[in-house]
Parts: sequence; structure tokens; C-alpha cells
Amino acid sequence: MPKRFVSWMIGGPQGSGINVAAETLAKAFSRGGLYVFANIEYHSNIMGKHSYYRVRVSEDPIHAPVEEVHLLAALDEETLFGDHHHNPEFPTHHGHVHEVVPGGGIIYDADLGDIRDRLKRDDLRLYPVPYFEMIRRALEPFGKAAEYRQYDIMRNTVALGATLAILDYDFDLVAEVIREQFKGRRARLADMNIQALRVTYDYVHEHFGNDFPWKVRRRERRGDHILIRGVQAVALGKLQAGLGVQTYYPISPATDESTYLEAVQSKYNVVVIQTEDEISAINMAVGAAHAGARASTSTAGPGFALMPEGIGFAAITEAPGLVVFLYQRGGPSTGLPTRTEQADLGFALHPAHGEFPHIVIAPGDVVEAFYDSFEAFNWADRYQMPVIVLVDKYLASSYITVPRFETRHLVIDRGIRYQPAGQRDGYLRHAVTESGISPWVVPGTEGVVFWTTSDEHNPKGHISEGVLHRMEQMDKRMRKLELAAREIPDSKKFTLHGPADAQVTLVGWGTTKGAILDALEELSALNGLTFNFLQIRMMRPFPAEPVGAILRRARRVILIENNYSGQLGNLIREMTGFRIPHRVLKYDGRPFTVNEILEGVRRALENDEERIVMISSEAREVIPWPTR
Amino acid sequence: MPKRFVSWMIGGPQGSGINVAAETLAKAFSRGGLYVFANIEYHSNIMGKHSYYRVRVSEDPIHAPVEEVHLLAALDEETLFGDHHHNPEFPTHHGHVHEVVPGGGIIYDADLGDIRDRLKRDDLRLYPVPYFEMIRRALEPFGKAAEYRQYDIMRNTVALGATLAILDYDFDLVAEVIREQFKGRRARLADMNIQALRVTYDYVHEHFGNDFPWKVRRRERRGDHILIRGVQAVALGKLQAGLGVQTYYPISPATDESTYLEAVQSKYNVVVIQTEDEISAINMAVGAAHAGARASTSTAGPGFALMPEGIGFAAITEAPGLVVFLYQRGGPSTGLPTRTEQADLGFALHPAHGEFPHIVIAPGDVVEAFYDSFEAFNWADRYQMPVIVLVDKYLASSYITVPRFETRHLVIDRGIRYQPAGQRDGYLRHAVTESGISPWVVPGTEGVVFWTTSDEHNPKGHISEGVLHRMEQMDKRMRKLELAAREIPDSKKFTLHGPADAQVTLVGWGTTKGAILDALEELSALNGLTFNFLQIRMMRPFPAEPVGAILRRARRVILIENNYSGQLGNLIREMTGFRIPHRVLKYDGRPFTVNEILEGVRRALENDEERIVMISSEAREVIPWPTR
Amino acid sequence: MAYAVKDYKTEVWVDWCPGCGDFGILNAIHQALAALQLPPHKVAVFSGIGCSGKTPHYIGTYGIHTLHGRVLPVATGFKLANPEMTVIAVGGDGDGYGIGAGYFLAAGRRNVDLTYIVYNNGVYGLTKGQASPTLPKGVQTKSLPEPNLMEALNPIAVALGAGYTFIARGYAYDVRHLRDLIVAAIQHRGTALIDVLQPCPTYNNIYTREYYNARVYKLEETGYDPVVHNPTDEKEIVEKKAQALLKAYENGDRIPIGIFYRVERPTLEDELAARLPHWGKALANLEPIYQRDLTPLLDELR
Amino acid sequence: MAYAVKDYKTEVWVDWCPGCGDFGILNAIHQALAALQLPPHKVAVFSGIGCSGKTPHYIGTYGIHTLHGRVLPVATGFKLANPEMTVIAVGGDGDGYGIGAGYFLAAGRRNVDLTYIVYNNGVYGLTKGQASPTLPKGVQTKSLPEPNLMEALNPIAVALGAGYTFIARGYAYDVRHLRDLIVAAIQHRGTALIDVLQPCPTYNNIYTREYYNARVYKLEETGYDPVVHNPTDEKEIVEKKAQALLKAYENGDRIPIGIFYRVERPTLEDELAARLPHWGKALANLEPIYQRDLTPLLDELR
Ligand SMILES: Cc1ncc(C[n+]2csc(CCOP(=O)(O)OP(=O)(O)O)c2C)c(N)n1
Ligand SMILES: Cc1ncc(C[n+]2csc(CCOP(=O)(O)OP(=O)(O)O)c2C)c(N)n1
Ligand code: SF4
Ligand code: SF4
Ligand SMILES: [Mg+2]
Ligand SMILES: [Mg+2]
Repeated sequence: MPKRFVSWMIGGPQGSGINVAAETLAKAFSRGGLYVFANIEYHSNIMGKHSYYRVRVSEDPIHAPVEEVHLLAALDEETLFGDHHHNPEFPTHHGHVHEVVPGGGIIYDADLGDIRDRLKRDDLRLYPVPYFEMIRRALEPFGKAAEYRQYDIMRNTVALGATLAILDYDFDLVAEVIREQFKGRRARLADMNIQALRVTYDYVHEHFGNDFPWKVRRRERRGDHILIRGVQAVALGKLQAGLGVQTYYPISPATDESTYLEAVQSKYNVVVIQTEDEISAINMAVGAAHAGARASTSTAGPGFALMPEGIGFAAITEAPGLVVFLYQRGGPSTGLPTRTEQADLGFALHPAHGEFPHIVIAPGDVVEAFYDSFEAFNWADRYQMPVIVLVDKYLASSYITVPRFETRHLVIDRGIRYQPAGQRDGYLRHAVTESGISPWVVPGTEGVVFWTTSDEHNPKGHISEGVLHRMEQMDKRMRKLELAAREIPDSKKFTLHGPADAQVTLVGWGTTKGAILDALEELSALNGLTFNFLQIRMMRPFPAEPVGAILRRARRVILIENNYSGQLGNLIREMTGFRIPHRVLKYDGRPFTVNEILEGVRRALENDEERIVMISSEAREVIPWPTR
Repeated sequence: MPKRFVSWMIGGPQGSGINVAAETLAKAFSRGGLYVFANIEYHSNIMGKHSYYRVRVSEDPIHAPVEEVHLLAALDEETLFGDHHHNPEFPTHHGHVHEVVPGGGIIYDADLGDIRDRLKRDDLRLYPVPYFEMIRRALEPFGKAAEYRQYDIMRNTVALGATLAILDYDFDLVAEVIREQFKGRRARLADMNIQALRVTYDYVHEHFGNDFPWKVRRRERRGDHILIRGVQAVALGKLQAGLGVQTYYPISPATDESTYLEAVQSKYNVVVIQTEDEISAINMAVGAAHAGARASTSTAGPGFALMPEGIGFAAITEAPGLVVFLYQRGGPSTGLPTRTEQADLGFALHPAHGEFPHIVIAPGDVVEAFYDSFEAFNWADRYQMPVIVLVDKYLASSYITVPRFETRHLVIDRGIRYQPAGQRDGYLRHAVTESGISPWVVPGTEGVVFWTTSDEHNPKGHISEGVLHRMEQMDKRMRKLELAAREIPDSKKFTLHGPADAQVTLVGWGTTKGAILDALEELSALNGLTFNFLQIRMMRPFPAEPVGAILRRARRVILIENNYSGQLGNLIREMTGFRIPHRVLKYDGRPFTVNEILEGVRRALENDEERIVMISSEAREVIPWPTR
Repeated sequence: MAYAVKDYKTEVWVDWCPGCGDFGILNAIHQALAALQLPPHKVAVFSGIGCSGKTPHYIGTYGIHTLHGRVLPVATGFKLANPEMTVIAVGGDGDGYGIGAGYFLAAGRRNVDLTYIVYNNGVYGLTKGQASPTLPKGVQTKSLPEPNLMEALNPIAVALGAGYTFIARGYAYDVRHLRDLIVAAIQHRGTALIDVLQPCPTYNNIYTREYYNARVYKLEETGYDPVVHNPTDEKEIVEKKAQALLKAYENGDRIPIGIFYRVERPTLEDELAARLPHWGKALANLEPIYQRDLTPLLDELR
Repeated sequence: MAYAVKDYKTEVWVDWCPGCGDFGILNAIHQALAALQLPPHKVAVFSGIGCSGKTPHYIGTYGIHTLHGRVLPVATGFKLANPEMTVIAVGGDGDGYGIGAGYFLAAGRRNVDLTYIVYNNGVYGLTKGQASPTLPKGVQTKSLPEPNLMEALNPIAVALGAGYTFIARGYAYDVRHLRDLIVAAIQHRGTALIDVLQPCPTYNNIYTREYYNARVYKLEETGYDPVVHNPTDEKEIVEKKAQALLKAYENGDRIPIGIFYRVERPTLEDELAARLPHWGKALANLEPIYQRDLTPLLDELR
């Protein structure tokens, strides 16, 4: 049976507070025993450009957005009708009205007047609300009614109040969340906002009754849950791993993770440093790693593009404990700074000149993001090689309800450390060992010193261009990768979701996971076939044997990637020789919806299309959620 | 019949002038109607560390070094016995005596005393020459005999004089080359050196007779020839292509190309600018390209590691006429700055975040380097995408005799240019066309302006995050790569050397070409099989169909690469699914010798080994040149 | 007047926050271009990445919006290849003095004929208000979770050490004064730096319009003479630099704007022109490059 | 004395050219470490890439030979993670003022407690003598095909603008004086810059030992007072900076060496210590990180 859900969208100019409204609602839903998935689309702009936020809520766990909107809250005209007046020559969108389901609702500012004609459809429930009048009324008890125009930012709360009334959701839960947002000296703002919420709630009930077909009701749910987004999951994983130094240079969508760490640095004793650029960020992290701390830097494509040298440096000097987080966003170049994409895999796999070992892992959701972030530091210490964790804007900023993380079983492994024998005991930083691992040491250790260099070197860490030292060190470094390949369990490298012997195998990586998982059940029902999903998580060392085996055994295989060329598909072919015949791709800077997975798979199976390119619903007709 | 050749080596500390001696000899050989291949191994050091230079000479065209040394000229003890006294704990080599063929000769300083015992072999002809005494005698006519110790730099000329006597080569030809080196005010130095040459020549004739079994004699050769190394071939190709701006930041082994261009910039009207780093170098070149000039920057791995951002920027803004030259050297990181490797292919193929079109070509020798460098600018203009030319240290610095370049047939194609219609005529810099090419314009053109940006944009070049603009531009950019794939002829993309239906196919790229070609003939004779050599030149767009067809048709296939992992092999598998069963690899920072090709292929064929790793003769026994 | 201010505008919607100082700078650039009557197709405006980086889209000349921190190299390469263009580079303080600091220094050493305008708002605007390199230590703007950890860099002082030949400070809300500075900077032969005090009402609640309005005064109104009158007199140069340095650190109750230092020195173009007889038109003017004859170079390799 | 000079040496063969100024600097470092009696395992020496970059291999402490231009970020990260170590960073003038110029500026702003010694030879030694950022315009050393195209940057002047709290110049062949400067720099709390005039006999035939021997004089012998006595007095700071600037540009017949400017300001470590109660030992001292409890943060996400 298809999952039941309600999908809400709020749209408005940047700076108008759609985030606060959506996140308040999401939190209130999640606390109300429901499962939430909420994601935002916004411009690389501070104020004025169009942004929108989807909140999907269900009684069952959900992991991705859908295209249908049951209730649309528009803070401005553009949300309804697009940006033709801003951009007459090259408009970028036509609004979101077409995404509202038949019978769905639109909340908008009554001051816009009669919009019926402009809507070009008459199957919608309209909720015109006089935004400013609501604000004015809300301010009355505070003696501020005359200044109501200065409080235009409260329009988001008005829209939220209307939403609550229409969906018939628990008013007090929302009020509680608002109260938590404004603490201390800002408590008065909470009161004002709750008042606006109340006034609108009442207004809507009074004027429009209570006949909206989609309602959301709080309920009891078993187990502790949290509502979390990717940047938080990563930050928590890092903290649990014992992160000592985090360096960063601001960049969307990675900054929020560092900001989060900054906010808790005093409590958890982490040094968080904003550097002068990403070259400094990576090199400072390498320095901190050599000093014995677990060190990390988080960035996006343009910042990562400045790190190749530092990554190679970390690799050849075998810095322990360095993990780099790459939040992918729409590329190339500055590209689409606030949009999502999975297009940096090839770069992350070849992140510098020359050959050296490194690990690349791509968690598929916040849960994996937490555990992989934790484990990455163990690998970085154990194998003394850089670990790159690939995440993306979509993961970074999407909120999801998940069971609270379990941390008791997590064990910190700092790898093989050197035990000094005595005063200046001839420690060899790059000792040649069978495993490839040279025991490491924390500088400052009595009686020990070491040298290391970005030049090729002898076991002592002094420059050597000698053929045999070169071969020894090169082989030793690369042996560590083989060791990592052997030691890291398959369960970290890939997961086959669903029945092993399914008739169709979907292949993907990273954050397409949510949409694919949400689609799986539907797919079977719709296509009358069994499906499974091969999620690749570790790209280096790549689990070539088991993945090759699964694919060769599979009957029909479809690749799904949030990029132009199917980079995982290319990697799979390089590693296994297996060519996946269908590629469902999307590269417009937006994540896959569940609808698009269903549609892409349908086109692969029914039409046998090789290359299927999805374009977001904001620019086309909605792919209807299938009914069975 | 195996080619006849003589192989000479000179060794000494850096700064001792082995380069001058070897290049003088090479030039004198080449002018004497012979074919020369000469290559150097040296440290990343200015003075003191051990370096050596091989000069191979033959009456037939030759393209690579061999391991055997017929005559070794040692400027110091280390050349004979290694660096144990410098590096007692971690010595890097044991000298070159073992590389001398039975019956071969060693020229060394008589002041070293009796070295017979230390040689540990008694099959060599020894030519002890009192170096300083020779210098003293040479200085007599100039009244400088008393200061002879200050002229220790002339030891290289002494060694050269002895060489001439032993090989019985034309004295006057060498004297002529020396005279050309010291012109104007330095002419007196020429006289001194020629005198040292003469004195030693006579001394050796007098003391050691004329019984050396390997002689070199000048002869007549048909056609105009030049003796050239890679940096010069590239520079000439760029000049012929109309290079306008060359930016560079000093780095081995790329600097010499820029220095060469600098020396001729006034004559050829090229702006050569030393920048503050490689980020500036690439971005300045992109700026120059947008201004309408053909622009280029040349660098090595560590410099290229700073260029990803600039490359992505060039790609998304569709800068016309930008070509980046990557001189590969031993990696990773600073690695082996003055050694060779082919280990940057993977990086060059994925040189930045996101997805964008670019061209990657790797010439295999100086002739291809010249023509590919020329053509690269035509592609950069025509397709308005960055072109990366992969060369390496070995190509950069090795001298070879080749027929003089033909230039008359070379045609400059600046691509499709926009014809302005009138005052501010609404030119669209990123117009969406079927081919993907948006006509370009030189800024300053009356009535035209344009915008462009590293952000995703609309056809006019203004930022747009709209889904449809994104798709249009992304598709348009990638279409250009398909166009390039169609338009660039296969002959530029790969070459099948030798019989199409050979029993064994060797696969390689770049500068392994010379050693493989020199080996081909021998291989057939030795193994009783027919061989051909598939040289891949263009890695992007990759000629997947024809290459796949050739490989699938081939009977036994052996990959040969100067790196650790067989990067071309990985690319071939990714592109064609074909897995090459044998890999002959070398990654000690030195190029393949012909001997190693023969040996590697033998091991693949006879022992069926999968991974065959070669280690240079300086660190092992010499693989004997096969006799049939 | 052949060109009006509107000829330097575009139809693109300006996406800065209401009250942003960038509007003032944009107006001043429009007005300066009109005052100089530069044909739009003879001007190219370059920018880095940031709120400031959007400027070229709002100017009706060639507009090249580059990378974060790299505006000076790109603009320099462009100018050297096409020296008849008037080149203006703009960018944020993070862009120019943070990630781009190395290029900021090197540009002073090169002295290519271009104008560099830095929008100095003390924050990283587009990434939501982190401290920029000009925000003093200990200051906590509303966007910072903790007071700023690092000392501010003094752009004027650094520019003096780097060798800039024209160093000025403007104020975003004295548009007329800023326009005149831009005119003077464009007319100056060599690299001209204009650091512009730019209120960012969204993130920087310390260095606001009110703050500056109360403090800013004009150097030229105090009889200050920034000009090195004898550019070959090293002593005068150093004295003028020391004088400028003292002014550069005047940032309490009174904050000077205007030209701090100015000297005429040969540009990089002058040097290139002396070396390359046909430099200038030739490089971007595609035809001459077809005629190169490699014969003499090939002959040398015989 | 527990440690002799030889305890700070290594067995590695020194591969600099005969007569290179680097030898003098190396000796001065050895002597300074001995003078301060720092246990070798409590010192870490970092370098960039260049002839100068080889220094750590010749010193018997922790030695980390980093990348070209990145020595300051690496050393800074190390120090912040392991603040009980004495950190010395060295590098060439190309390394520090060219490709590393951005980090040179930023380090001044951070004021982490470390010593930065720049080997200023006017050339890129290891890549064969190209002009470095400190080579004056028009000068043609024997390794240059044409006279240098760009103006020299003045490191002392730039450091003043960047906020360095200790700025000195040494001379490679006055080893005793240089040793004392290094001792003072290490003792200084904060980032200390020592720009060292370093003859490169192989490539720089202009700024030679003879050249400097004839010109160098010691600031301290002239009664010059570099110290800001009241570090909270902005006026004194600016005056001392202006005084230092004038000295920085004295480079004709007389060239000053010694400390140009010095002030005590809180280090970045001071600020961090105030914020992070357990900072210091804890980060590299692996055990405490095992005990982190995320409960409060997870609770917030309910
Ligand atoms: C290499 C790189 N790193 C980071 C970013 C993210 N980024 C965009 S704008 C910006 C800072 C903008 O600050 P500033 O230069 O002061 O300009 P403003 O927005 O204040 O005008 C940053 C860090 C980027 N685009 N590229
Ligand atoms: C990113 C990068 N670019 C270029 C180089 C090549 N390189 C090695 S040393 C050097 C310059 C050395 O000059 P300087 O820093 O002044 O040191 P010196 O040799 O004079 O001591 C350069 C450019 C490099 N190693 N890395
Ligand atoms: S964030 Fe600040 S600088 Fe950016 S547009 Fe808004 S006010 Fe201007
Ligand atoms: S090249 Fe110059 S700096 Fe380098 S070692 Fe030789 S003399 Fe010293
Ligand atoms: Mg700013
Ligand atoms: Mg130097």
C-alpha cells in the first residue's frame, strides 16, 4: 500500500523567513510522532530571490521529497506566477501553482487581489489571508499595531498559522517550538509570533471552515527520534570521533557544519578556525594531523578544487587522522552554489597529481553520514591516508526524522602507534613494514623526533631520489590501500537493499538513496516486478569483486545518478567491466523526487531508453504519484 | 638486424657541467649525420648531488635509451662507486660501473688512484686521465696555468676530449659546437675549452692507443635534421600557433619551455609573464583568452594541482584559445621533481569539480609534441574549451635527432566568430546552438559587449539558476565535446604502429612510444611473433569505438605505462570494457629503456605475469641487449 | 555627451539587500564611466565572487564575473592581451584581502594599468556574514557567534608595502566623492586601489551608515598632499608612504577618505612595449599571428 | 648545559652550494636552539619548498618539509593542535612572499606563537634563479635573460600592515646577530618574522656577501627603539609602525638589520584558551577525546 503523506510547500523571497516557518512546522510534526522530510531550494543571494521549502510528513518513515504539493503557502506573487517581471528577457520559472494537486490549497496574501484568472485552473481551494492585517492585529496587545509594516518579516508566521488551521494540526506544539527559538531577551518576539499564529489560525478557521481533505494529526510513536539535517549529522559524527581541529573557509553548503561546531566548540573542546582560504584550511588540517590531533576540513567543489596539493601532501607524508568532507553542489566552477549535484566523484577519486592511497566514502543519508563520519577518522588514523567523505547540498540541508543515534558501540581506534625505546632512538617515521603501516607518534613524545617531507624520502623521512627508496615507499604506501580494502568490512562498502534475487537492480550512491528507497515498494507494485537497490558507499578502495558479482548475476540493471554522465557507472565499468545499460540522470541542480525515480525506471523498463534525463517539476508538469 | 649503436654516459655532481659535455657531444654527433638520443637523470638540487647523462648514437633513427654503456665518463668517484660516504645510513645508489658492457671503457680522474680492486670486475678498459693536469696544460697558452684549480669546471671538457679520442670521433665538429656556445665576450672561454679538449685528446691517444671496439664516425645523411628536446618542440608549436600570452610560475620540468619563449619573445611578439603562483598563471591565461589572445600556461603536477578552479572557470565561461601544458614528473606531491612519470592522466581527466568538456592529448615524442601543441590551440578556439597537453620530464629534457619540422601545411583556425549586427546588437555570448558552439568575439569590437560568469548563466551570460537555463547551457557545453569527438580525425587520437593483424599488441601512451618503437623490431625477432603497438594519444574525447574494436580483435595485449597503476589501462576499461591482462609498469621516476620493454614483454608472454614492475638499471643488474 | 549614465546600466534586476552600500558603489561606477565618456565596448569590468561580485551584471560594458579571489589575475591577463581596453576589477574584502591576498600583493608589484575597487564591508556577505580580513579583533557583528579572533589587516598599509602607485579610500554613500575617485583612478596610469567603506546592513551592525556618516572626512579638504612630485626621488616616496601610513591607521572618531598616496611609475605595459615592438594591438588582433616564421629557430637546432 | 649545538644537527649531507648564505642561517638556528636549551623533541621545524626548504633535514628536531608556499598554514595547524611545541617555520622569499604571500599576510593577523624565518635571496634558488618578489625592478642578475619586470615588495612594510607583532631583519653572515634575533623571536609570544638577507652566490651576483658586508648596520646600535611600550596605546603603535616603515625603506648605502617593530598582543592561543577550557594538552593528548557525550546535542534535535 502506498505510503500516505501530506506535502506542504512554502515559497517566498530570500530573507522572508520561509526557512523558519518550514523548520518550525517540520519540528512540530516530528515531535508530534510523525515522520518528516523537508528540503529547501534557494538562490545564491541574500535577499530577494525566489526560494521554496517542501515539507513532507507521514505516519511512516519517509526519505525524500515528492512533487505533489497539497498545500502551497505563498509569501509573494512570484511563488505563484514566476519571475517574468524581474527577468522579462530570460525568466527562470513560472511559479508553483502547477505543482499543487487537484483539490489542493493555496495560501496567499489577500492583498494580491483576485488571482483566479491568473491561476489558469479552477480545481484549487484558495485561502487569501490579509497578511499585514493579521500582523497588525497580532501586534495590538503589544502596543505596536501602528508599526505593523516594519514587522513584515512576520508574514511567514502568518502563513504558518494559516497552514495549521487548514491542516488542523496541533497549535500548542507549534507554539512550543516557536518559544524555544526565541529565548532570553528575545522572548517577547516569541509572544508576538505566537500571537500572529493565533490570529491567523482563528481567521482561517472563521473564513474558510475546516474542509481541507488532507489533515495532519499528531500521534504516538515508539522509540526516541530526532529531526536532523546532514550538516548536523556530520558534525555529531566528528565530535563523537574526537575531532580536535576543524578548519574551514566559508562556502555553501558546507559552512553550516563548521558554524554548528563553532557553536559547541567550548563545550567539546574543539578548535574551529576560519582560515584565509581552502589551501590554508587543508594544510592547517594536515599540520594539526601531524601534531597528533584528529583534524578535518569541510568544503564544497570550489574549495576542494584548491586542495589537491594538500591532499597529496597528506598522503605522501602519511598524516594520520585527516578527513576531508566534500559537500557537492551544482557545478562546474562556481556553478549553482546553493543547489545539489553528485558530480564530484571523478574528481574526488583523482584529487591530485601522481599516485597515492586515499579512501573515498559517500554516505547515503544522515544516519550513514553520522556513522561514516565517525569511522572515517579511525581509517585516517589506522591507514594514515586522507579520507574523503562525499556528501552534498541536499543531504546537508534536508531535515529528516530518524531514530536517535546509538553511540555506545562506537570505538575510537587511533591506529598503530610507536613505543619509543629510549633517548633519540632512531625512530623511522616511514619505516617499511609488511602491512605498509609505519607506526606513528605524537610529536612532543620524549626521546623521539622524526622528519617527513612532500618529496620522496627514505624510511627516516629525509629526501631521497634513490630508486630503491622510491620503490619501497611507493609500494609501502599503496600496500596500505590493499590493507584497508581487506580490513574494512563489505557492509561499509555497499548495501544491497531488498531481495537478492530481484528482477531489476537499481544502482546508485549517496543521497539518491532516500528517493530510491521510497520508490522501491511502489515500483514493485506498479511494474509487477521485484526490485532491489545496490547502494555503493565506498568508492575507494572499491569492492570490485562483490559488486561485479552482484551485477553480473542481476537481470536488469538501471543506474541512477544526480549528475550528467553517470560517474558511478563509469567507475563500475572501470572496476568490473560491467556496463550498466540504463542511466537515469538528473543535473539541473535539484535532487531526485520519488516521482522521478518511478518515472525514470518506468522509461528504462518500458521504453528501453539508455539515457533518461530528468528535469525538475518546477520547470515541467508534475509526474503524478502513482495510484494503484 | 638489430640496430647498431654506441652508448655513452657521463656522470658527476650537479653543477659540474655534465649537461654541457653531453649536449655538445650529442650535437656534434647529430651534425655528423648520425641519429642521437640523449637523456639526463638529475636531482632536485643545484650543486653536488649525483647526476648522469646518457648519449646513444646510431646510424639509424633511434628513440630511447638503452641500459648498456659502452663508454662511461666519470667526473667524480660517486659516479663509479655510489654515495655511501654521503649517505652512510641510507645510500641511494652504488654507481654505474655495472652498467658498462664487457670490454667497455671508463674514463676517470687519475687522481682517484688505482680503482681496479674497487671495480670488482676486470673486463673493462680503464682510461685514467689526470683531469687537473689536463686543465693546467690547457691553460698554459692563456697564461692561467697557475690558477688551474679555479677552472675545475673544465673537467667536463677533459672528459669530452677523452671521449672523442676513444670513440675516434671528429674533433673539429665538436670544436665548432663549443665555439658556438661561447660567443662575443666569452669567445676566450671557447678557446680555453677547445684547448683542454685538444690536450686531453692527444693525451689519450698517446697513452691508450686506439683500440676501443666501439667507434663513432660521421657520415652523410639525407634531408634536413634537427636535434631537439621536448620543451623546444612545444615552444615552437606554440609560436607557430600564434601564442599571444604565456604565463608561468617556475617549476621543473616545465620552466625551460617558458624560458625558451622568454628568450624569443621580442622577436615573435609573445608576452611571457612570470606570475606569483600557478593559480594566477591559469587565471591570467583565462583572462588573456577571453581578451582574444591565444593563451597558455605550462606547469608540472604541483602547479597543475593549483589549477582546477581556473580550468573549471575556463570551461564554464567558454574561454576560447586556452591550452594548458602539464609536464608530468614523479609524484605524488612534490615527489621526485626532476624525474619522469606518467601518473597524472587520471587527474588531467578529472581536473576539477563538476562536469564540463575539455580535451586531453598526450603526444608521444617531439614531433607529435610540435604538431599537437600547434593543433591544441585550434581546438581550444574552435570548441572554446580548455585543452590539456600531457607531456613529461623525459620528453621535456631528452634530445633526439628528427627530420626538421614541416610547417607549411599548418593552418590556424580560430573557430566561429560573431559578426556584430549593429550598435549594442544584443549579442549572446552563450547562445544556445545546435552544435553547442556560441560564436565568440574579441572584446573591444565596436557595438558589442558581453557578460560571462563562473556561475551557471543564461545565454546572455548573466547568472541564472533557472532549471531550463541550466539544462540548456550544460547540454550545450557537453555537445561541444561530441562535436570535437566527431571532427577531430582518428589519426590524431591513436595510431596503430606495425601490422594490423599482429599476434601481440602492445598498448601505451605518451613517451613510452620511443622505447616501444625501438623494441618492436627486436621483439619480433626474439619472440618469433608479430607485434604491433597501439599508441593512444587522445584521452578525451576518447576514441572508444575504434580502440575497443582493435583490442577485441587483438590476440594478446600487453599494457606498458610509466606509472604504478596503469592509468590508461583503467581508462580503456572504463571506455571499452576491455581489460588488458598484462601490465608492464615502471614508477621509479626513470623512463623505460628499450631493454625493459623487451624484458617486460618477455615476462608477460613467457611467464604470463599480470603485473610486471620494472626497476631502473641504476639499481639492479643490466638487462642485456638481446643478441640474435 | 555621447553616453549618458543609463548607457552604462543593464536590465538585470539588482539582487542586493535594501540599503546595501553596494548600490552606492555601483552608481559611482556608472557615473564615472559617463564622466569619462568611455565607449562601453572599450571597457571591461571584472569581479570576484561575493555580493560585490555581481556588479558586472549591472554594468553595460564587457562584464566578466570570475572566481573567488582571482579577479586580479584574470583582469591582468585580459589587459595584457588587449591593452586598449579600460579594465576595472571589483570584489569584496574577503575576496581581495582574504583568499585573494596574494594577488592583491602581486598586483601592486606589477603596476598594470587597471583600477581595483574593493567593497570593504568587514564581512563575507554572500556566505552570510563571517568575519572578513578587515574586521577588527574582538568585534562581534550580529552574524558572529563569538567575537572575531583575528586582527584586521590594514589594506592601505599593505598596499603601500606592495608598491601600489595609487591608493585611495572611498565611502559607498558619498557617491559623488567616490565617482571622482574612480575617475582619478581610471585616469591614473598604473594599478589604482580604491578601498571603499561599504555598509552591509544585513550582517554588519557595527560599521553602519550611521557609524561612517559620523566619522568620515575628506583628506583633500585638510590640505593633505598624497602625490609624490618627483617619482625618482626615493626619499620623497618613502616620506609620502610614511605619511600615508599614519593616515591609514586613523580609524577612531575620524576616518579619512580620499587619495592617500599617488606616484607615477612606469607600468608593466610600458616595459612590455619597450621589449615587444608590436605588442599592443597585435595579440588579440588575430591576423599577425598567422605570419610567424620559425626558420631562424629551427636553424639554431641543426 | 644539557644540550650542545651538535645535538641539534643531523647526519644528513647538506646539499647547498658552497658559499650559500643558507649555511649561516642554519648555524644561527642551531645556536639559538642550544642557547635556549630547548629539548629537541619539544621543537618542530617546518619549511616550504626551495633550497631553503631543505633546512629541517639538517636540524635534529621534528622536521616537516611541506609544500611550496604553505609552510605557515601547516605550522599553524600543528601549533594549534599541539601548543606545547616550539614551532619554527622557514622558507624562501619566493615561497613566503610570492606563492605564499596570502598566508604571510594572514599569519600576521592571527598572531599564533611561532617564529617565521624567510631566506631572502632575491631569487628562486631551487628552480634556477628566476626573480623573486624581493628583487627590485630593472635589476638583472646573471640568471635572468632580461631585467626584472616587477617592483620589489617590501616585506617589513607589508608585515607592518598585516599586523605582525615582531618584525626583524637578519643577515645570513652575521650568524651571532642572527642567532640573537632568533632567540628573541622564539621568546616573543606571538608570530615573529625574521627576514634574512641571504646571499645566493650561484644565481644572485648583485646582492652578494660583499654587497651586504659593505652596507649592513645594526639598528640597536643606533639607539633605535622598536618596542611599543604600551600595547594598548594605538597612537604609540602607529608611531612605531611609521618609524619602522621609514627604516624598512632604507636600502641604499646603508641597510639596517635588527628588530624593526615589536609589540605584545594576545596570541590566538590566548584567545582559544579563554574559550576552550581544556584546550592545550587535550587535542593531541589522545585520551580525553574518548569521553565525549553527545546527549545534550541529541536532545536539542528532538
Ligand atoms: C574557492 C571558494 N571558496 C569559497 C567560496 C564561497 N564564497 C562565496 S562569496 C564568499 C565571500 C564573500 O565575501 P566578500 O569577498 O567580502 O564579498 P561580499 O559578499 O562581502 O561582497 C565566499 C567565501 C567560493 N565561491 N569559492
Ligand atoms: C606549487 C609549486 N609550484 C612550483 C614549484 C617549484 N619550485 C620549487 S622551489 C621554487 C622556488 C624557490 O624559491 P624560494 O622560495 O625563493 O626558495 P630558495 O630556493 O631561493 O631558497 C619553486 C618555484 C613547487 N615546488 N610547487
Ligand atoms: S549581505 Fe550585505 S553586502 Fe551582501 S547584499 Fe546584503 S547588505 Fe549588501
Ligand atoms: S642556488 Fe643559491 S640559495 Fe640555492 S643552495 Fe645554491 S647558493 Fe644557496
Ligand atoms: Mg565583504
Ligand atoms: Mg629565494
